[in-house]
Amino acid sequence: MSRKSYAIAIRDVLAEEMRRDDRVFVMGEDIAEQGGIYGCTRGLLEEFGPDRVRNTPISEAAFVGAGVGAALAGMRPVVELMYMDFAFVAADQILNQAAKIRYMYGGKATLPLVIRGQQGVGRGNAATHSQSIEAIFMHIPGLKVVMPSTPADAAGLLRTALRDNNPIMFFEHKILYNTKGEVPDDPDFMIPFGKANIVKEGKDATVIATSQYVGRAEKVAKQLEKEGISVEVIDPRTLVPFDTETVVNSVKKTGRAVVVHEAHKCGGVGAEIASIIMEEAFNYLDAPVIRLGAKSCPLPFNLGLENAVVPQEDDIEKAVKSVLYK
Amino acid sequence: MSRKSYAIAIRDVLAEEMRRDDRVFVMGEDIAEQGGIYGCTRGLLEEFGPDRVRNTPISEAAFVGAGVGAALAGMRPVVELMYMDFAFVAADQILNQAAKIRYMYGGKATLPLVIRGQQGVGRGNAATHSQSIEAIFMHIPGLKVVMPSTPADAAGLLRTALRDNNPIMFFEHKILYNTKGEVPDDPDFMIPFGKANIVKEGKDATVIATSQYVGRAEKVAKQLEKEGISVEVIDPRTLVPFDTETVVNSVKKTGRAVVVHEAHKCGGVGAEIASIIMEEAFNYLDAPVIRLGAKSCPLPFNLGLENAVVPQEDDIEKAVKSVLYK
Amino acid sequence: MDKERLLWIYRKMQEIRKFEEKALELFEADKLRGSVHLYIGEEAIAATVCSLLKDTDYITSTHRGHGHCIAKGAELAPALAELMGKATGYCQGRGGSMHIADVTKGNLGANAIVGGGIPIAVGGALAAKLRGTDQVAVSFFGDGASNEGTAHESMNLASVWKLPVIFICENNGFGISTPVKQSTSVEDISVRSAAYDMPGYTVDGNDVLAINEVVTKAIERARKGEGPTLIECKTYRWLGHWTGDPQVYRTKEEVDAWKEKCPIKRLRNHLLENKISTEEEIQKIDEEVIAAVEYAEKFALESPEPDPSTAMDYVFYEN
Amino acid sequence: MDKERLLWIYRKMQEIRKFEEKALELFEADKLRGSVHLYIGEEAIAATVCSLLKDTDYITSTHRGHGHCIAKGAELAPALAELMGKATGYCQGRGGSMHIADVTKGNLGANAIVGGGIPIAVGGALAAKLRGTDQVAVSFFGDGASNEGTAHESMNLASVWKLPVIFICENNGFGISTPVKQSTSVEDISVRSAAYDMPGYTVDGNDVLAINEVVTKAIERARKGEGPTLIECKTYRWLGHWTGDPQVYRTKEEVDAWKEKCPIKRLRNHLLENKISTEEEIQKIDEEVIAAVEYAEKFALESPEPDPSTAMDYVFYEN
Ligand SMILES: Cc1ncc(C[n+]2csc(CCOP(=O)(O)OP(=O)(O)O)c2C)c(N)n1
Ligand SMILES: Cc1ncc(C[n+]2csc(CCOP(=O)(O)OP(=O)(O)O)c2C)c(N)n1
Ligand SMILES: [Mg+2]
Ligand SMILES: [Mg+2]
Repeated sequence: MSRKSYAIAIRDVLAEEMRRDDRVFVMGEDIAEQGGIYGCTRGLLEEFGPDRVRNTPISEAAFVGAGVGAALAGMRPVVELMYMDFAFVAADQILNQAAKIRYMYGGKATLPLVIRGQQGVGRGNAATHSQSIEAIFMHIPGLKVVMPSTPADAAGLLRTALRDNNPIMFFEHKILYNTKGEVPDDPDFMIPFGKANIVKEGKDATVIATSQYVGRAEKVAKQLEKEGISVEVIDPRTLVPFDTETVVNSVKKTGRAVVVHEAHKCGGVGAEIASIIMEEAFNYLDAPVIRLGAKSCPLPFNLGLENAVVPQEDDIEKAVKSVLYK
Repeated sequence: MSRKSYAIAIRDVLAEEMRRDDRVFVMGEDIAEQGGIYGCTRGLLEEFGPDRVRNTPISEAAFVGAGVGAALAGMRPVVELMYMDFAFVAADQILNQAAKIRYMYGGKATLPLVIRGQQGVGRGNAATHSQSIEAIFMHIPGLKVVMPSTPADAAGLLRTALRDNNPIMFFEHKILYNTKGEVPDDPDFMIPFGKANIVKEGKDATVIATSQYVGRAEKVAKQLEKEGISVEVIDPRTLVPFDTETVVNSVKKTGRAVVVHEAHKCGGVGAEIASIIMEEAFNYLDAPVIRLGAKSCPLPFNLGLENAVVPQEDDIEKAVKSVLYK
Repeated sequence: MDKERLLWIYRKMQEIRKFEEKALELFEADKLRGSVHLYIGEEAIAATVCSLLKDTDYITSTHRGHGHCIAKGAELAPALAELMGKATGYCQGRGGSMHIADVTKGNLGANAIVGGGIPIAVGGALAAKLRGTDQVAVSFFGDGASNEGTAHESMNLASVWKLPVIFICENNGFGISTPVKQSTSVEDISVRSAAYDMPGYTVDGNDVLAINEVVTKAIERARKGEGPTLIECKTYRWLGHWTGDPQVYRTKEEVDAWKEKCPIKRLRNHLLENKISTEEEIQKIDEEVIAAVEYAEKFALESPEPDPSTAMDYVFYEN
Repeated sequence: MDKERLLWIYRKMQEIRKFEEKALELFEADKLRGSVHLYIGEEAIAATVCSLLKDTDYITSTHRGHGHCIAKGAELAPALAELMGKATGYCQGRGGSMHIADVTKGNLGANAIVGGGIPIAVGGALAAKLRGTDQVAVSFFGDGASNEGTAHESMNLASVWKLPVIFICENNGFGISTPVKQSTSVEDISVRSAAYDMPGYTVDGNDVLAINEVVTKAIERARKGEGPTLIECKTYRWLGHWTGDPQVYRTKEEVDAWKEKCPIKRLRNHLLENKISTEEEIQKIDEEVIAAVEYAEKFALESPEPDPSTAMDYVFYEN
């Protein structure tokens, strides 16, 4: 085990996998000398040289597409999007090409491509640089969708992603980069996709949280413990594939559920999870599943407004009490 | 009233509004001489000339963006996307620009822009030309999202869209273009946004359906009537704004609901609607809401495969019986 | 060019022509559905370019992709079966005409998104460069596609990274109904090469020898690691953009004039006039091609539909 | 150029400079958050271009947008208030530095998406053309942005539609840490104008007179309905891409050399050497600018935060 930040955990796995497999290479804006604007590729240029650590022009469609082509041609590209919001500039290459090619070609193509980058609020970047857009990539079939919430998960899930033979959207969160945690040193440490993490066990209510909300839900759960409310906190870790079993079993046990994420509530992943719970555990539910997510407005620049738009810990607490009719 | 097709209904409203307001103009690929590949702009060039009926180069980001700019500058552009799937090539201009500008500018800009086009299966166009992608535009705030299911709705909703001062995604369906129906001749005939249509009243179960599934759900409802099952069929008509009240009141009455759409079930609009029903009518529900939508795979070319992927009338019937525990 | 390669080109052009005539016939007989974009009239480009490629070289293609696919080595039977959505098709009925691919032969796929394949070719070339092989990648795209952002981004990227890509713009005068003049700011699209510091050529796209000359240069340059080239081939599609196209945008005279410039007839005449080949030899090829297309038709018609219960197969690679 | 306009340009350049120095100071004092991209060193471009525009002409701007915004007529107080996210800011605290706009003055907005504003300018020009006015639209964008697909698509579209757009590429040598040579296939981005059949010029972006000359020509051409022009202004940003940028990609010497080429100093010298203006007159402008910035600071600091309960306001126009 080594204690390191979420950003460094990512950097280290990239380096280890690049050492292990020379088909792995990284490209993106300002990832070489600069090491990425959040430092996730720092030092890679020095170790692996400019062929495998490539600064790209600001042309997301071209370099995501080049990732698709290089993957089809036998390489294992890792493409960094500086902000996941820029996925919209390359949306066709992700949603119409990467996601569909294997299927459209009748299974005769393999496309091991990792598209990674950060998203979310927390740095005053406003509407075009603060979104959480994972729901879109969950909706369009053909992509695996990963959302690590801790340094260890970032490491274990990224390694799994890098050894997977499918196109993967790997959603980091900008405010998690500096959070620290213990990360296994095992160079084969992997966390399987489709296996949710029961972050904290509990029996009264289930909170399903993603990304930065996992830690915040855990914090709320610990507070509620003091009030005698036992909350189970689950982090799905991957949205595609989704671990229906762990979530549904928990709700069958607790009878109550809250889903919380930073993305917009309307049409967000919470809607899918709440619907799955209703489908699979309707007779166990003692209260409707509550969904927490950003309100239906673009993310504002001002901090007070931003906080008014995305869920707060207070909201999680109230939601848990509400499903408990307290 | 005049009997006309869904495509002609659209064409006529475009022409009428262009006559009424010279700020309205249309642009898109092959919409001039060709009149659009589905004929929705046929004859407009002859009447309004090449300034207001503009063939664009194949550059969706540029001409959607030009629509954004022209709208900001006081015009009322209508942009045709030949297939809504191509929205991904212009996704940034729609999702980061059109949707957010008014909000980001503190309400000091007005952006009357209609982006319209067809989507869906039915013509063997396979994965990149058969999608139903409305959920994405419902998730990102700032766009109104419209899905007409009949010629009259197409006319009434399009006129409302053309007189609205907001950016609007107007989703037509390729297999509806040739369907015919009565359309009011009133040159001010408008259908308000956010007002669901109760297509058929019923008391045993509610089916919420969109686009081409409205007609199919109605057909199933009529069949079930013969078996003594009374189904209420609701077409939300607009997803943003969404008429929660009509849907929830219906489910409070029937206690059972099925949502059916052509888009992928996972993360689709059905998840949002099912979640809203759970939130607002949990105590009235006698069964979990069932969602029907395309399976989680890209849309296949082969017709038999395609039919295996998107919901069939049979599936609707089974789902209704299932929520009735029959 | 040696005789063998000339005859290979001739054969491929005929294969494309006869294959597509068959596809059209099947479409009109309602045995084939979907969007089918025919390449008839433009065969010289795919055939000549691919005659210069190895199986290990890559191409990316377009919605009008049958020609590229066949020229890059696809067999006619599974290709036609794919157009019919059969289980025996290249994509097991999942892709259809607009998404046909044969990655084993270096065809990274047709692409129904205009401009969608261009960056993918750049990726193929990048893979070659990273592995240090002398593979090249050819991106075929239309005059209409040249105005998509991906065309620009890809040419710039290939240039700054000195990647072995050959950009082949098939300028057939129209994007659906829209004439080049209405859509494109320059008359010769190849002049855009200067914007990417790469060589650019405009050639007669119906002239096998002319295409051969510039593509040879471009491939040499690419294999030597000197970077990409843009080649515009001026040509014409004889048929509508799709079957049933009313073709309001052009006259019958214009179409007929181009039919006079048939690239197959032209190559045939060249072979005969220069005594490179004989009537008999060419006739034999024609007959073989017709037999192959007949076999393909029989194969495709007799092939089973994919089993609907397998619809969800092939979304993901099972690790 | 007449004295009045020269002094106007000088004043705007100083306003931009002093405004940004203040913004930086507030950022470092933790009174301002978010991504703030400073234009210091590049002021000649925005000021000179906008000196040639009317309020009814349009511009679209970039993430580095304060200069364009001020030059196009924004008042400093609500501009600074917006950078601080205050209720009195141009966007009521919703946009911030990267999305600041003042549509009433024809500024269609900063744009945090690189290349995102270029098609929007084309749309402004299209509106002008449809209305038959002589309005023009200016699209400012960086060297990095020139490689985005939107740049290409927009220039092609503006050219085929002969729209009154002036494309102003501010080439400051870098996109964040990436030098132009690494990202861009040509040394002079203006050569790309040939790909769109429009005039192209490269000028010294720190030279007000040089910029004035080519932009005047471009605006005349646009107003006469002859179509767009591409102008590349070579310049340099003095500060990091953002505050706290380690600037690993360049040397202090390089930065210092460019500071010698300060566009404000240069114009000031020109005004004095040619006796167009006097020390006193210029001093007076400087003092007025400083006073205005001080007022803006006070205004912004004292302004209230937006009421969180209004967070959902302004998503939609209420019809
Ligand atoms: C992004 C995108 N926009 C539009 C279309 C619809 N479309 C299909 S083919 C075509 C014309 C393409 O013209 P060109 O590139 O010249 O190729 P050609 O058909 O002439 O071979 C269009 C507009 C598409 N498939 N993808
Ligand atoms: C589509 C997109 N890609 C990447 C970014 C991140 N980004 C912001 S500014 C910038 C550099 C822009 O370079 P340039 O266009 O030269 O403008 P400059 O900053 O030099 O003024 C980058 C990459 C972005 N905001 N949008
Ligand atoms: Mg063409
Ligand atoms: Mg720059």
